[in-house]
Amino acid sequence: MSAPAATHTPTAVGHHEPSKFHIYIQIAMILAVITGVEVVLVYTPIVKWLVVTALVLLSAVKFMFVIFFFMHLRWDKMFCTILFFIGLVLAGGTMWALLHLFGADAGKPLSAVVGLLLF
Amino acid sequence: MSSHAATIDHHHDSTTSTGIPNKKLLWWAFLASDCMFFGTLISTHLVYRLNPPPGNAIPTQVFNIELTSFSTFILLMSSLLMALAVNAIQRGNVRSTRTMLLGTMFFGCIFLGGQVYEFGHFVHMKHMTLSNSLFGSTFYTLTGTHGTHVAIGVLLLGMMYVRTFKPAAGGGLSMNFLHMLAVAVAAGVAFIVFVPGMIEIIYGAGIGEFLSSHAVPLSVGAAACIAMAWFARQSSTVEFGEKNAIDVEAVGLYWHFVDIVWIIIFTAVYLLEYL
Amino acid sequence: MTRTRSAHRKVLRFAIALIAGFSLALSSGCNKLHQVFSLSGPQSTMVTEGPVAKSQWDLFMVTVYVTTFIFIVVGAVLAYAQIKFRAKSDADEHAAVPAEAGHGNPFVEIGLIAGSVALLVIIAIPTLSGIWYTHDVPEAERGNAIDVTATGYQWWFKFDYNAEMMPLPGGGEAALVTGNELVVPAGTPVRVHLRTIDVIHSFWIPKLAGKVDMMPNRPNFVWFKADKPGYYYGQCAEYCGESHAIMRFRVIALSAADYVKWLANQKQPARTVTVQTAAADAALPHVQFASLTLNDGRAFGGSPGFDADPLTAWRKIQQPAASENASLIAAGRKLFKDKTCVSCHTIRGHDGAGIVGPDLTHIGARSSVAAGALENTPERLHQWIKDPEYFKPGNKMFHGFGGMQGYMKPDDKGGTVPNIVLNDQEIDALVAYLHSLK
Amino acid sequence: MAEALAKSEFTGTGHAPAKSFELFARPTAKTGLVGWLTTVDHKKIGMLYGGFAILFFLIGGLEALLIRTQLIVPNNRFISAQLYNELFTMHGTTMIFLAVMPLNAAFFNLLVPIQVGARDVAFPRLNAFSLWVWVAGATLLNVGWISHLVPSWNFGGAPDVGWFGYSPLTSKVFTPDLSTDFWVLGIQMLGLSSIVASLNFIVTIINMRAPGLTMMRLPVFTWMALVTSFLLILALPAIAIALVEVMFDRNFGTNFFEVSGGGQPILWQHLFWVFGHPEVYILILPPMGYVSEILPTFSRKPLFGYPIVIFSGVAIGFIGFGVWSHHMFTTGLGTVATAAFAIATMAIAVPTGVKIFNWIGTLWGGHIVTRVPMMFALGFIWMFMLGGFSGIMHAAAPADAQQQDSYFVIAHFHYVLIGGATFALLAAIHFWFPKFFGRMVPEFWGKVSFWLIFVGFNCTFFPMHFLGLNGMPRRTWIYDSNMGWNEGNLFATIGAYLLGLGIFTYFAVLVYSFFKGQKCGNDPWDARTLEWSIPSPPPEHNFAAIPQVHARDAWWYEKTHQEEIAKEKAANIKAEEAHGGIHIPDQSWYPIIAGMGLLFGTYNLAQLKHPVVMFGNQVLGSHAPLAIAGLSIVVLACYLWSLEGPGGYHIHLDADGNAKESGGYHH
Ligand code: HEA
Ligand code: HEA
Ligand code: HEC
Ligand code: CUA
Ligand SMILES: [Cu+2]
Repeated sequence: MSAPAATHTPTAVGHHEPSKFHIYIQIAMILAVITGVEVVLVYTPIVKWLVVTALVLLSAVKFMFVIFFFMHLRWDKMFCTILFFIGLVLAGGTMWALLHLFGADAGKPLSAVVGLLLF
Repeated sequence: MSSHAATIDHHHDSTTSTGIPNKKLLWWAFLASDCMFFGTLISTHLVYRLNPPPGNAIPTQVFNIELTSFSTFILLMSSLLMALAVNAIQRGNVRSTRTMLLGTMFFGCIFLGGQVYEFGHFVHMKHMTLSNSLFGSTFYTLTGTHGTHVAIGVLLLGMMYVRTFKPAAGGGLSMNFLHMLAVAVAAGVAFIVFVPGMIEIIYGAGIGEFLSSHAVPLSVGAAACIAMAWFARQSSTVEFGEKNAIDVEAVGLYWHFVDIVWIIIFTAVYLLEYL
Repeated sequence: MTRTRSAHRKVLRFAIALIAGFSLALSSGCNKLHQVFSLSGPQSTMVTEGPVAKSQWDLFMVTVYVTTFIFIVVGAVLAYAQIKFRAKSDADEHAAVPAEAGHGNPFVEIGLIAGSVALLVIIAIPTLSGIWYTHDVPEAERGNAIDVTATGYQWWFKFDYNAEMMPLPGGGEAALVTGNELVVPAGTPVRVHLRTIDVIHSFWIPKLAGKVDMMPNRPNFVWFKADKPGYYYGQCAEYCGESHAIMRFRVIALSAADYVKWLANQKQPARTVTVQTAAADAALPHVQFASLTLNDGRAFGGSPGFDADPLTAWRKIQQPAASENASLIAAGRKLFKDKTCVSCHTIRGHDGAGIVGPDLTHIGARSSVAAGALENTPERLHQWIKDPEYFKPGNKMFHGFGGMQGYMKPDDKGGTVPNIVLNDQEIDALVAYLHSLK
Repeated sequence: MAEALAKSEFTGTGHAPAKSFELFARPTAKTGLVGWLTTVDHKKIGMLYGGFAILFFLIGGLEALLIRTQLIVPNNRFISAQLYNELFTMHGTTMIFLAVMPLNAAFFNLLVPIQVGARDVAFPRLNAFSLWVWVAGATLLNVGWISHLVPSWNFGGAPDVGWFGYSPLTSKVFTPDLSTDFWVLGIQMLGLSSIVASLNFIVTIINMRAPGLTMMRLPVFTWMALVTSFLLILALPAIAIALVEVMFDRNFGTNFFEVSGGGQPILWQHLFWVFGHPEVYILILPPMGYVSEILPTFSRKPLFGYPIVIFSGVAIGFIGFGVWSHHMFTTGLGTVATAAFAIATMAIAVPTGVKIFNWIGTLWGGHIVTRVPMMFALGFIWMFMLGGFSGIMHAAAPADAQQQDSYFVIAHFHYVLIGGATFALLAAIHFWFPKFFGRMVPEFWGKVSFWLIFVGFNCTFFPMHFLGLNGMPRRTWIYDSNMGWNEGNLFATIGAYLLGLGIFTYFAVLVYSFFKGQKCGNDPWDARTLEWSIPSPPPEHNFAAIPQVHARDAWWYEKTHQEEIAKEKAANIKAEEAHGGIHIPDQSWYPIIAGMGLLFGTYNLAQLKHPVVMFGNQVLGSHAPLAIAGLSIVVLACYLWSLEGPGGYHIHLDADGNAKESGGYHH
């Protein structure tokens, strides 16, 4: 589909990036496979916490592949990574805190505890 | 810069203090901010999933995991095409860039069409609306916001695509506008009518019935596609080139981000429900 | 430049004179300067009357000591630097600039950080223990705590005595209900479960305990204990709409024996006054309601006599009035039904099972009406019934609530028209009736 | 072929001549109405922000004076309950979103590009867009006031839900009228404006620094602008989403905060304060920046502990994200959460204290010249310290149960917001006034206003601590005479009048100086940073030569190394001239068109479900078509904007450094 360098006239200065075509294709395949595994995993009869952990890890792996390869963080200045992770970490931390705050049932008197799911 | 005028280093811009191009920095900062947007939305959704009010909709009875898995796959592949578009333009290949942009848009439209179908299905078949349960409220708002992001992405890609035809000689505003309109109409028809229709056909609706009941929008869409092809005839030299790689890359960052948000949503909102 | 500095002195002198003049004017003008910081109002958090409020005040004082200490030290250094390093001459003002100072002084910085942390720890420790102490009744006393549920309405409070179940006329039972005045035994921990039926309110009795919010869809509670019998002011402390400022309530703490007596009386259905009972009651001690002579007579609050000793006033009000006009009371009772007051108010044993407004079964024995806004004298009650909108803008008795129509009802043109119309005689009858409900 | 050609045309400068690709001709007027409306010059944008902000500061102050007048005596009937609630809501909203934030934005615009040695911000048109979106939001928020005068505008008056709009009071059930919808969308617009502006400043500060200007040489103010911008882009999304949820609840029947549908109002509180607490540092960090500029200048000494001051600013910003629930100590969070947030809150005192100590360190051993900006800056340290202490008292959660929603809180935050933020802003206005208007403000009257403000402020707010401890709840429209609050309130109100007089004096003197002030040169204060190296008022291109930075106090360094600098400057001018001269971006209509489209769209969106009535006749069943029309204008404007391109032209300097515009094309 691509092989772009070849379409150029020889006069064009050839200081191009090396094509990442194959890397991208491979990563896309990995992503597709992981997605498949995720869907299957949900239906496999394994202990719940293990599945949850696996799902969280797998989606994290997909996440990292996309940002570091498709979004070139790997090849960019470190600062871009830091910048993005500031947002990511704060968002993650806020989410974590919110889920815990709502999980806590301390608002109720100790004599009448109604168990709520703690995330 | 002058002696190597034709060499463009895509990871370094010597006119800025850090070497990161301004646009790239802007987008990364925005994406950091967007993390908080989605963080808040996902928090809202999960908080109410974990503390559901009585009478809440039951997600697994509503969801259609096959369709969603397929959409997820499509979105991932659109990300691939986007990455290839950037790859192409960084190597000065405008034609391939166009193909990849169109492909990305097309996959984006399939995803959106899937969502249009999904929402319609949930509302009419599963009777879960935005307002009749808290789950509906948080679910539609979260995935709807994501869908809006995808739609904006399609729009940006469309603008980028049309821009690659901007003649080097200047002018061409009205052409550009008409071209853009054709792209927008084609995309609109694809995701509002065509893709949902196809999904219904896959689930067993009649083709003839679908074609006849949506004849008008489908023919408008077809006309728009033809117009697109017509506009895309290469007639003169264009201004767009390797120097615009940063523009494509910027839209690409946004597109990939939308993809990774979906990766999270897919796990947190859909898959975990099935446990 | 030197000119500027002398101008500066002039300004300084001017400012000092100004402050002095200002305070002089204030002190001589109203001769109340000593009261400017009089801090023992009925809602003062400084005059604590229970262990929860006391622990909170003690913690507050810890923060005051620590920050005052810091203020004195830091302030002294700052003031010293400001005075000592003033530019003293023209040349000084244009002194050469020293080279970049670099990284400050790491020892000083670290020392100050360590010092700050140490001082914060002094505050943090009692804070932590306070959080757990104020959270719930201490383990040891939990057994004899009483449980009450307080529910916030725009703009009044309902109290349910969860342990005091009363048979309902139609079978079943329900908790004893009162409105706007919470009576509790002194020396006994009280746990108040906080609910709301509309927006967020907050339950605050400054002298007994800090506030806890009444959150929709969130069961909160607060506990307090009154050290001794007394009359305490409470206040809604979360903005809850138009009349938030006058969403108040009262807590009356009684000795154990008094409390039992009060409870027994509350459980009685509404008192019925007939000519016979009125004659029979003549032998009992009676109250004479205080009369008000405030400016326009329509201000808020109580009379000076009431304010001076509210608990005694409250005790008095438990007794029937000196002269009771049985026929007027009967007329009032009829009006209460005819004018549809019953659709919103309950008078247990008489007519009415409305739950949209406060329970009025023993309204005559309450010291305040309209959620603590007015003292419960005939004049005040009259004024309230006559023009509730004046005292509580937006209130639901006037505007209607929960499908019940109040003084106004909607017309078909999108506006409102009067629904309940009362003349002064009718109101007098209603007042007589309501005040007979001891 | 096409791509090869496109490529070979690329020269690396990005100024390839191309015929314009635009609908409206690009405006070129530099002055007059069109000049201001289409400007992309960061200085003009800054002035517009500043002008609007001061106007709203006076309006917010007027609202405060009405509040204080109502409270002057017990049982006062001067103002109705409804109006009072509107007043404090609008006072809080106005002061925070329409006065202090845009004043800070004004200084970001005026100073940041110059302090980093740049010609403009990174995205000049985006910058103009932020401004006009802000104007849209401000208009939307205040439109309700008019409905008191024009009853046929059925807006139900100004918003009356309190500045943090706790649900479920914002539900259609409890505030059915439109005022709340305007509040929701108004705040949303202001947030959008701030996010866009902040992204711009982040890029500007990180990427547009002059050669030699490392991050560790950046002026502290610019550093604080950077931290603040980060706080904005990271905090605003939380409230943006929460506002969307409220809007959906009100218009589309969702149940996010609808109690009957299972919604939990406490979630709004969390989301609001996830934004709201960082917000208070958004308000105070730039003021800390001004003070860090002013103190060294008037102590004639570099800032003490520069890296530590920077680092503590970053730390404050970061910790600030983890303390939001200290506004919710009374909502029944539970013991553990309460304890965690109490401790985290106390932790903030440490970096804040570090700043204070370093400011004192800067004074120490200096030559303190108490000009007016310095007096305000010193006032800031004193007053902010007091406000911080009452903050620490709040952080002690059980004690806060007695203070929350009482006048003690009012006292706390006015000490940090007025004694802190406003004092520093007044210092900054006075300090940079000569730079941007070329005239001095008379010292004497400046000092008079300082003392009036200082005394008035303390008279107003110091008694409020005691009112709060004496049980006076905030948002109290009326109070009884027997509560022991009479004298405190009387005193506070008199103080407020005095404060108002001081504020009036302050701005009156500014107006006078604008016309009649003594003319000044580049550097009237003998200051330290780059903005003082250029003429007052600065020319459009800011610098004749892009400066080369060698030290933290770049301008102090230049003043002592004039020869070296002159040589570099000549070289830089030459290099730039070789590139075609100084590039100035073109003005544009699209930012303001997009902004006004947004105003039109959101104005109608707020009334979505209501019929459109004109001259007594119903013309449309709902406002939806108008809302869509407005949003279409926005989309169209953005489209044309992107086609138009940044454009720009070159100017060349003659021997005296005066600009001549290039005879060439605008492109
Ligand atoms: C500019 C704005 C600003 C700033 C800077 C602050 C700073 C702080 N604030 Fe404040 N705050 C507000 C604006 C601000 N606040 C507003 C607007 C509200 C009310 C919102 C509403 O309800 O409407 C509020 C409310 C508020 C509350 C909630 C009160 C309640 O509703 O019950 C709390 C509780 O913890 C709090 C705490 C603090 C603390 C600990 C700091 C700290 O950052 C202060 C740190 C500073 C110092 C401590 C002084 C200097 C330090 C030293 C000299 C070092 C040594 C000191 C020690 C070791 C103690 N604030
Ligand atoms: C930066 C923020 C800021 C600033 C500067 C101020 C400034 C002032 N505030 Fe503010 N205030 C808040 C933020 C701020 N406030 C917030 C967030 C709230 C909470 C709101 C809520 O509860 O929802 C609040 C609440 C609040 C209350 C509590 C209301 C209540 O709870 O019932 C009070 C009461 O005294 C008050 C008083 C004042 C006063 C006297 C000033 C003075 O400093 C004002 C000084 C300025 C002037 C006096 C203007 C002078 C100008 C003229 C005289 C000319 C006028 C001319 C024209 C308009 C053309 N404020
Ligand atoms: C629409 C319902 C409604 C109707 C009808 C109504 N009330 Fe009320 N009433 C209320 C509400 C609600 C309150 C509490 C008002 C407040 O404090 O904000 C109240 C308060 C009162 C109080 C004060 C109670 C207390 O504990 O402080 C009295 C007395 C009273 N009403 C008497 C009457 C009389 C007499 C009538 C008939 C003429 C009447 N009400 C009709 C709703 C109603
Ligand atoms: Cu209830 Cu305020
Ligand atoms: Cu805070």
